[in-house]
Amino acid sequence: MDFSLTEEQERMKETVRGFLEDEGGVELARRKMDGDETVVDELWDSVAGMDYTALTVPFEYDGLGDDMVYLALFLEEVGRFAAPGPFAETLGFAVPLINELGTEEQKDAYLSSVADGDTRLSVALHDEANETPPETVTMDAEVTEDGYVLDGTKPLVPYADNVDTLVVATRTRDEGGYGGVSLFLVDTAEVETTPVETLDGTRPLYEVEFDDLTLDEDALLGPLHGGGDALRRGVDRLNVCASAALIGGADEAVDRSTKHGNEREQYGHPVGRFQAVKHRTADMWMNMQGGRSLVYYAAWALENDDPDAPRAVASASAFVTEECTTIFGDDIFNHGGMGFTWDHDAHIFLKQARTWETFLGSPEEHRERVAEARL
Amino acid sequence: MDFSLTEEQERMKETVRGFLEDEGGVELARRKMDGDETVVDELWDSVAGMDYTALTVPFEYDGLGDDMVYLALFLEEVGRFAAPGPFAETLGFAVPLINELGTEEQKDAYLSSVADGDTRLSVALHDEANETPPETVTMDAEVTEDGYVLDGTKPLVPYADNVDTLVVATRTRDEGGYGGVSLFLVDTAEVETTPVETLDGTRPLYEVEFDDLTLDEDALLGPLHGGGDALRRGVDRLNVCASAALIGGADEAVDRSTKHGNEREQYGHPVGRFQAVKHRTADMWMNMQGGRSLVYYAAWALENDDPDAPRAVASASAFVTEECTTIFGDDIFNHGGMGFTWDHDAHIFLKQARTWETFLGSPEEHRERVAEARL
Amino acid sequence: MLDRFTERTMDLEYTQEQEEFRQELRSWYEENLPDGWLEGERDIPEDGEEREEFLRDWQSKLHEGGWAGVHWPKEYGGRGATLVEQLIYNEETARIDPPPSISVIGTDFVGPTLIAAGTEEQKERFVPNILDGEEVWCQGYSEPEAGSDLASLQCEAIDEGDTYRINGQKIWTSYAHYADWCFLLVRTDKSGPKHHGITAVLVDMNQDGVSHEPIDQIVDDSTFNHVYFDDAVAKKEHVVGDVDDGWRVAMKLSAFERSALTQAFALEKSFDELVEYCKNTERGGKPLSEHTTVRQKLAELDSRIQAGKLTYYRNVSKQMKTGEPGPEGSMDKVFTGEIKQDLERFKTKLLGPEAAVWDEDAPGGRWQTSYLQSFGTQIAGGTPDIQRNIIAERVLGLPKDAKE
Amino acid sequence: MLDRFTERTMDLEYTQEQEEFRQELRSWYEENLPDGWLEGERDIPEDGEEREEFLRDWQSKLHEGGWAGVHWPKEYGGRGATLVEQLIYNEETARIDPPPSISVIGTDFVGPTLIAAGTEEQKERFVPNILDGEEVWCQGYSEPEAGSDLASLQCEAIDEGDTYRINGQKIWTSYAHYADWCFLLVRTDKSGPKHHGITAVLVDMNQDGVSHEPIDQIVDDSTFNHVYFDDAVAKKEHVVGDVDDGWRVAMKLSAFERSALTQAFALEKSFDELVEYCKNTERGGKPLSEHTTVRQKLAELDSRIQAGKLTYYRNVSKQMKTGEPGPEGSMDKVFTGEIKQDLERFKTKLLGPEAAVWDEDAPGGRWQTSYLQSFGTQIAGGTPDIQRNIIAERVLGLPKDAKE
Repeated sequence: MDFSLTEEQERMKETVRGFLEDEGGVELARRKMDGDETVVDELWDSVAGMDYTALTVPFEYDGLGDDMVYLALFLEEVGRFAAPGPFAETLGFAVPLINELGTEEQKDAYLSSVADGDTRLSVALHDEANETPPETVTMDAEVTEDGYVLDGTKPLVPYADNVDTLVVATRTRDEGGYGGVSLFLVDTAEVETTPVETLDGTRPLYEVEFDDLTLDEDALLGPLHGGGDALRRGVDRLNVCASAALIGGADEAVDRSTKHGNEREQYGHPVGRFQAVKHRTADMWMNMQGGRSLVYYAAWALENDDPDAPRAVASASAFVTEECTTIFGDDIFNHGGMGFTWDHDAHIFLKQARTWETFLGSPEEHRERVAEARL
Repeated sequence: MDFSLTEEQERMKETVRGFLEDEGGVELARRKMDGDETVVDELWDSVAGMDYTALTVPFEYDGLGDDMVYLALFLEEVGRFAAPGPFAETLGFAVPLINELGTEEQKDAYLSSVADGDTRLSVALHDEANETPPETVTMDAEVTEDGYVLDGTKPLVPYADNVDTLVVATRTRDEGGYGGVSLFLVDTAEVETTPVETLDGTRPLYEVEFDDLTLDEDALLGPLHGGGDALRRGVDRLNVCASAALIGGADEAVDRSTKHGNEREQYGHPVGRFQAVKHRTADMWMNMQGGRSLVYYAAWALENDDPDAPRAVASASAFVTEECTTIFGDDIFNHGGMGFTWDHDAHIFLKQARTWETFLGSPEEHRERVAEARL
Repeated sequence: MLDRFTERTMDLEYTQEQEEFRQELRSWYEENLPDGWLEGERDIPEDGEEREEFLRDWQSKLHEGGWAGVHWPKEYGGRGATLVEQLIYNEETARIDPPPSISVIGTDFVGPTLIAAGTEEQKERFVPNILDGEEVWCQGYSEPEAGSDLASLQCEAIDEGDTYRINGQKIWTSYAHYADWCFLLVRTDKSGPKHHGITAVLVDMNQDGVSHEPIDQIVDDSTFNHVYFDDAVAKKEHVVGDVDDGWRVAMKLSAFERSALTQAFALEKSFDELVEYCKNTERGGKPLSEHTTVRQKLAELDSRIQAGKLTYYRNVSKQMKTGEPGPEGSMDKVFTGEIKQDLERFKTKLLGPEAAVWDEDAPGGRWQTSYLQSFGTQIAGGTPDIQRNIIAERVLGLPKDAKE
Repeated sequence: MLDRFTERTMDLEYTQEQEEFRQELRSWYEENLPDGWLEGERDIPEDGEEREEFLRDWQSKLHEGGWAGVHWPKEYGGRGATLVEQLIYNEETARIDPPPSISVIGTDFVGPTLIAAGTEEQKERFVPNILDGEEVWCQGYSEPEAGSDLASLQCEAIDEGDTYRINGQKIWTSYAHYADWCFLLVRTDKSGPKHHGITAVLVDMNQDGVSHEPIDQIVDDSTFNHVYFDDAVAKKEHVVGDVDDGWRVAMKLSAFERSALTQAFALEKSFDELVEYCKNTERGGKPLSEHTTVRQKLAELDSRIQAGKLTYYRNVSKQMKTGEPGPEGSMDKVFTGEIKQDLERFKTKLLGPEAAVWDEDAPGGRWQTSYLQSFGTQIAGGTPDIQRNIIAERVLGLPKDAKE
């Protein structure tokens, strides 16, 4: 039993942190928020230069073969700065999915290229913006003699303009839950994308239109009608990636509140002397640590195909998205009026947490999954 | 629109408060907790001497004809000291019920006598200790030629040994909810009572056994099978009475925490200087005030047969029982180790709040009623 | 013992007169609101100048209708409304949610302060121009190094005979970009204790020595400003109260601020909107209003909102009788502020994945904005921490925070 | 870059050796617990002397089985268990919930302190009698006027050559009614700063000058005591550490206290019991486990309990590697303490009206007691307020509270 990080893992976190600080830190996120369309490409290339795009790619495709825990640790550091880019979508969602379901041709086509930093992917999951997975998946894919025809609109596709390929979830059989789902690999060049205004300006969303798009046999990822199980695991991985990133941001929020508590004076004292501020910051820290433990465990359970994994993911998602929304809000309160300004960083993270809190299922829905497992 | 207390109401509260302090204040509750069986009688007689037993009895039965708001104000003061006695059961539940449903003979028999302090009543509601009203009412009353036969056990009857008569809820027709309920007036001399060990030692509960008890026609209170609506209102009144008493206790808890915060020194400061204590006490006060407003409004709505009354009662009950449980717990925390001792008063109130929190329906059940009304 | 019956007991019905007041206001709004407003087309121009013109026009309409200074004495052009009428005014206004009043600092804070503490000349010169929006006001209190802690303020006024020369910086100044005048706190004496030596003075915003810069907020909007005073000039005759005694004047003004309003009516409106949404939105095959988790949370919010509103009623009723607000008034800002945040957060959560979208035209765009705004509402005018200190110290009598 | 693969990565499986340790302990408990204990008949005598005898017998059984000092070095009669073995020991023990150890103060606090800071003579004299329950210990820290604030303590020791004469009063002393010895903090010097002049000394409880009185708690039980010293005598050779330096020794002992245990395993046990109850109890026509409100709350509690437990794992794992506990350890008491209270409150709520009943034999009697006890657990050894201060100051580096 060893639930601590290895020295190498600690060192990797420090390296990534230092690297991202050198790249601009949270300014990277601000550039994206301000509409700078180049920052995602630039950052991705730099990350590829450090080999981190190869993290989850298996050895045989020139990758580093790292596990979900390692990825979570990496994403903590990405999340510390809200650094923009489809890291979770590519490395956490698409790569393990293609590795699990893909044909040799598909693996050859995508995995090495991701490792080299040449290919990025994202996921087109939602059809119903008002429902959560798996009920979000309603788009038909018609099976024809020549292959498949996709027709419809995916309203909430992250980074569609910044990636080469989308994993598209469709429903080819009318079964409930994750049953009857088929997955496709679709080049973004073949679809029409329209940006959506988002609360979290660091993670762009697009409406993606599939206009009677005909796909070859080889666009199908995994079995026809049978991609659901893998999709569920993929969504679980994406959830853990999102939570890991939020925990990184929360760690930084604790630091920010602590620094402010020591430096800002009011009524002749550093404000961190007032127990309201002290105790709020202590609570932020405790919930961040508790959430971090849940994330590490969920990542470990996913990696080890532990039967407890779905519960562990749901538990981490509910706790982390909810507590982090509170943590970032408390960071605002700790900073008083300054915390409410655009120039202060707290809101960047708050908006991110608020978005993730319901993007792949609400805390209530996650808790229902936990109850299902326990009862 | 005037939602403040009249000068006379303020004066009554002060009088009752001073009177109960003279009688021993919270020592009255402690005597009861310590097994002193005389305190309920003594206190009731003193209260009768002040005419307060006549509060809700109509003028024509030698009463003062006061309304639910006035009773709530009186019970706030009773609750301030957790003073023992079936005040809520007699004045808040039984008197209005008999006044509403009773025959002239029943009114003559009970109301003046209550006003004079000679008769006390309570309510035998629960058959299922694990369910909440109206599902608690399951005991049959058999209709025979000679009257009615009651057979069964009521496990949670408050003050059964301290009162003369019980209002007994039975189900004479198999209808849902409050349908098919018949109420009876039963002298406690005719039943067997066994005390139950209770969390709240100030409010005794008894198991009451009805052993093929045959009752005359004139024991029936209200229409056969049709006592449910009135019972619902009665339970609502009892809920408001309980909440009013808890608010009185909460008001006192705020005072107690404030006094301690000013007097107790730790680390060279009165502990009330530490914001954790200050802010917790401020929260206690705010929630007490908010709960008080809900109680006054619910009492007003009941008195005026306002269609909003059921929602108002459920809302007050959920908020007050839950928040007061927290308030009394916070009073313990504010007092540190001393707060956890038997000699400190906080636990008396905590146990009372914890008992009421689920005695007539849990906060969740009350909230469902609120939702029903709003949606 | 029967004297109690000579007084009316608690009564939550309104008199016929009060109901008529409510009806009059409602009718006026219906007739005078911009076209389409009541149907939800709340188009206020975004562009700065157009926006200012729109808001000034609305203010002047309010004034013409007699609704600009409901709580002002009649002799100053107000309606002299009773507290209950003010309550009705606030309730109806929250329900209608009309365009904001550009003159709110003047009507709610500066005007009443001048009427109470200004010289006759000041009253004559300034008060008549407030209600009709002729002159818009802002108030210059907070400074970068003096947020909640006003006693630390540094913005300096140098005595130059009949005038002061003013240098310094203010922050969080609402309406500074529209304002003609500023109710400014300056330091006139540095030698004494920090509360001493502060002076309240009225400063012309339309002079070279005054500039301002918007502060971008997390809602991507700026209603606050930095204001810079660079050798700005104020007349000594525009000092309010005594020189060096501005602290007391400011505290008085802040008392107006605190007792002025409740958010409870706005909460009710927001809650009603939520109820409608839940009835009309399906998730997982049934309306949200049939989800137990939603029902429980709605009920909890309803109780808290009502607790806030009814406590406000108690406070206003007490003030009607005694002339002084009761202690209950102190809790309104923090109590309703926290409900507001909780309610708005819950609303955005109900949007599901679509909560990611932040477009004013999107279903949840306005809700997301309200959620973010709820932080600002809580912080502006005293954070929840400060409010709890005020309650603990002033209402309950707990000791003050330790000082060095 | 590939050196990472030379280290094992995070691993939540136990080694075969560790599993054997767990199995050994389990079997020992099964064989040695009082008859019927595992089936739920947890009859510990209520009467004082019988109870003491029962507990001393159990302690001696524990000792014979080799389970009295799992974490003690082998040379002192302990098992020299690794941290992971201690974790397993704690987990299994929480699951079994055996009779309490009467020697817990000795085994968990005093023994390790003497081993670390005692003289050779003290070690020889006292350490061997701890594990077998031969001598029971208590610790005399808090005083009526010095609760959390130990520096204010007044219990006085007067120098009389080879001995001290001790006068004063201690409060919240667990096990004083059984104890043979007390690890006592006394004031030996009043002249210096308050942290100076405190001395730690071992005092014989079986002497005329020492008396005790139980403190009734809100659970209607008394595990704490007042202890009075009235010209009690202690030998100077029984001073632990240096004279006047007891503050440092006490802080060391309090570090043992904090890193010693987690409540997380007990929470898991309590949670499992709740799950069983919910599956087997109907309300409103269906099991509680099918009520959405119950399911949501169970899931929330489960996440929090797991967060607490996993954080404890992280802390222990770090300590295994570095020899020092990580900062995560500081949160255990307050984090799990608050879950405990919330969990137990929820459990009593689920009892419905029957929650009114408080009989050990009634369905909810034990739950009500646990709920009340949860206040004591949080307060004893440092209130949540104190714990948050410790985290804020020592872990995060926020400034200390303002001092006069």
